[in-house]
Amino acid sequence: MLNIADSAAAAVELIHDGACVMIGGFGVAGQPVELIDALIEHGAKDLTVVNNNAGNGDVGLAKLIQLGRVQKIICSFPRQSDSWHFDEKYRAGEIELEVVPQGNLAERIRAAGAGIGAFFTPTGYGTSLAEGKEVRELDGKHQVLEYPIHADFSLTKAYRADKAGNLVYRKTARNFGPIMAAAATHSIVQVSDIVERGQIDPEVVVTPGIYVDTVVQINRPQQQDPREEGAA
Amino acid sequence: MLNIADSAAAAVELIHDGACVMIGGFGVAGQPVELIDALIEHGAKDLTVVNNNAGNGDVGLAKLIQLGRVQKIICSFPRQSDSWHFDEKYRAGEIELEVVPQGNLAERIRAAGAGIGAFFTPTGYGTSLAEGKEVRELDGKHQVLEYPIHADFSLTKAYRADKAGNLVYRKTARNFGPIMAAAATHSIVQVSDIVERGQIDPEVVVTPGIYVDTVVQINRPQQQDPREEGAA
Amino acid sequence: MSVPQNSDHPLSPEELAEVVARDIPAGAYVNLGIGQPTLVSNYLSAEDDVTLHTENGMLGMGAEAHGDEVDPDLINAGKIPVVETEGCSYFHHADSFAMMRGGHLDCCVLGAFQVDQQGNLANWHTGKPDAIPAVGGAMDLATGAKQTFVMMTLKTKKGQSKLVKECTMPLTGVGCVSRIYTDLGVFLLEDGKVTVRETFGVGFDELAQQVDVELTPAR
Amino acid sequence: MSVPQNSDHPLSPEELAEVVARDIPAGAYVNLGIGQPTLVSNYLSAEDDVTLHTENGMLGMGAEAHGDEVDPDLINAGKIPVVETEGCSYFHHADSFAMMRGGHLDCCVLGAFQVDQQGNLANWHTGKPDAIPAVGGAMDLATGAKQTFVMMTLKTKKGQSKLVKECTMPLTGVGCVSRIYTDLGVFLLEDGKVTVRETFGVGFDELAQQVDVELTPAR
Repeated sequence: MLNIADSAAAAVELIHDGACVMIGGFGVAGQPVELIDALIEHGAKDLTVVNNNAGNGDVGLAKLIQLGRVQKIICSFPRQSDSWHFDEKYRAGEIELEVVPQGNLAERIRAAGAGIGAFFTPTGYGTSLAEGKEVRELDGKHQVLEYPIHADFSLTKAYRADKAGNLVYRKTARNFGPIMAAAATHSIVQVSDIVERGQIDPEVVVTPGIYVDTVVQINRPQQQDPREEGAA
Repeated sequence: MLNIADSAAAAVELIHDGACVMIGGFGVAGQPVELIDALIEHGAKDLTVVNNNAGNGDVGLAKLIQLGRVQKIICSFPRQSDSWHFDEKYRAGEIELEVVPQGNLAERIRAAGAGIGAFFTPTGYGTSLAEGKEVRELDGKHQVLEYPIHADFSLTKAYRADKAGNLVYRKTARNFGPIMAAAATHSIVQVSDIVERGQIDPEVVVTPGIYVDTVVQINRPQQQDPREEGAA
Repeated sequence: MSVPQNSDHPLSPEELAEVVARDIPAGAYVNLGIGQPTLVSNYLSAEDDVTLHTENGMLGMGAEAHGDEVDPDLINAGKIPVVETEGCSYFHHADSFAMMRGGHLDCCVLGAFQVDQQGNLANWHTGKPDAIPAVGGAMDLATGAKQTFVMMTLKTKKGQSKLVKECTMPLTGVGCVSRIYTDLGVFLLEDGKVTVRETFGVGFDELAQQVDVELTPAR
Repeated sequence: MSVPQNSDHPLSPEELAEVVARDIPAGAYVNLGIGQPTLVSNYLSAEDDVTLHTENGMLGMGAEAHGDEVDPDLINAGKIPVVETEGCSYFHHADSFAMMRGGHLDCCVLGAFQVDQQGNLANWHTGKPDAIPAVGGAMDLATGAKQTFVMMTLKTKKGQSKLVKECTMPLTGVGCVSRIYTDLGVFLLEDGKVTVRETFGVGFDELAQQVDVELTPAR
């Protein structure tokens, strides 16, 4: 049953030390800024974080890394002009890194939510990221066996939820939200708006409520200007 | 570029003998009745058909089977109270049958559209439908390796298309439409309505136009009363 | 023997549906198989906040549609017209079965030909050599949900127990059934052990004599 | 030697983008990589009916957004704000990369550090031992589209050819590149053979001397 939390702090309170936490967003779009801030306040440590990047500047995921709370990061693009906190921890051997091609990252997250035990994908074949992995020729292409990425929690951002937990997103802020909510045992979503059941057209629901455990309404979410973030 | 056909006959004209044709629909919902009728008229033979069922009564897919034009059928539920034409051909050894659990059927179709070479699924493990298939224990479950189902053509039904080929569906008539359109080299879609670009909200597009090759407008599609069709 | 006998007669399908419905936790997401399990929905109240899944692409499925409510585009897995509930949603077949396979449904209630003490289920094929195999979503349902409940008469029309040591009919799923609701009693399966939770119209000892499986009374 | 020299000077990135744009068939679905390839969009006209894909979940991506058009929820893969076009659509990351991996894009234009005559591409990692590896969508883009075009200067700043016999930098994709657009000429790759289609600001013979790969003139 949907838990509607009173605050971002209450929404993240179950996150435990050692948890695997997926964090949505691609650049600033879809970044659950207030939930990440709440996780920073919360104090959980030894986290494994799944995100497309490895933090920017001195806030959000970068701050969590700076504080030494992230033990491992699984992402596609950790190296950005302003990912200095990750850089520092990585070079000091204080954070483990698993780099995954972005499409394989997305498909592995999707597989976790969809109950697929493993799949063959052509992406990455013959590259250093597929070293040691099982390879088969299928449909005339060499393909690499990849495994699902499950998580204990996901922190994502959607535009609107109804009280059944159904979600809709805005534009390219949709990105990892739907697949991360499905891949996590406990999904936590910040939304700008919570409406009654029946207020979202069933034809346009992107994430059905079955995938949503906790929502919290953040009326005016912080959002950086996209230009202030490094490219990737 | 989107081909807007003048008639169902024109929409199916490229279907060649020996083609693999996916046909959408679950029961009457989403059944592309006019496209199937056009395929019957068209005359293509030695077809492999992918559908959830094996035809009902004396029309549509059942008629195509009766006419001896279907060499093989891949489906989840061929045995229905009114699937007598399939029964007859099957017992006479005149049609090949591959029975696939419905979820594996859907996921194999999805895999074809998504460029996945094979995947492990727990469904079917330990049953006669998985005999001879590769098995692995993954995530604490025995899982069976399944391969994508590609098609040359798909015949599906949507509610509305715009001139970029974007589609929206109605209720449970969505069913196999989106994944079949993506899995087929040439997807053919009948819709009730074709609108200008920009007339479908980009947030609610279910099948992006990239998956659609041909659309044809059928203003008042035939639709049986669902009660007249056998259960499955 | 402390197994409660909770009825003086074997339960009718409707009475049994009510027992199943009581066991479904509030807020659960549930798939009810075709046939007897469909009756369970009649005994779920709005306060239970149970959401029904139908594998042809919908969460929040409502009751059977009648008269003007019938919409040929809105049917359930049994191809019966249904109505929407507030908060429902639609999705395509791959997403629908991903939802099931991914373990997101709390519970699935299915009919059965046979269930054995290992929790193996046979409900898709009688095994007759001339029968045309047709599986539909049965195998996906059997293995996908967090819990799979079976709802059936304990015996065939010929009086043979459908709860068996080892299924002789073709399997639908391996070790997937955790609970069996029958007209004569409710059985809990765990690690090859069959525990009787309650009986209907029959005492534990009498029931134990009718089933060729070792039964343990619930404490 | 019948290779046309189609310019009296090496092409600027803008001029080269125009050459690439001319080769994109009308109605095509295209992904333009970050950097130089992005320029190609400036030379696609409405009549070309080319639809741009951005892997962060959009088809029908429009031009860079300015001023009031900027919406933080609408950015491209380079994290630059963009606008919608009529007929665009949004989808999630798994669907977006499925679109790419499934071979639905007609063409993808990418930058490169090195390409070799087998069509192997190196564009994600310089191979420096202390560099932090970061791949993003590069590997998915390299192998997913029906055709992968590379757009680059033929030489590094130090004057070394980036078209090589065998890539020495870490690979992004194997045998994936079919065409290379450079400031000095356009190269077609097939079965390990490199054909020069046209040159810019240099003759075929002179070009052949600058590249340590056997070049064949186009007939």
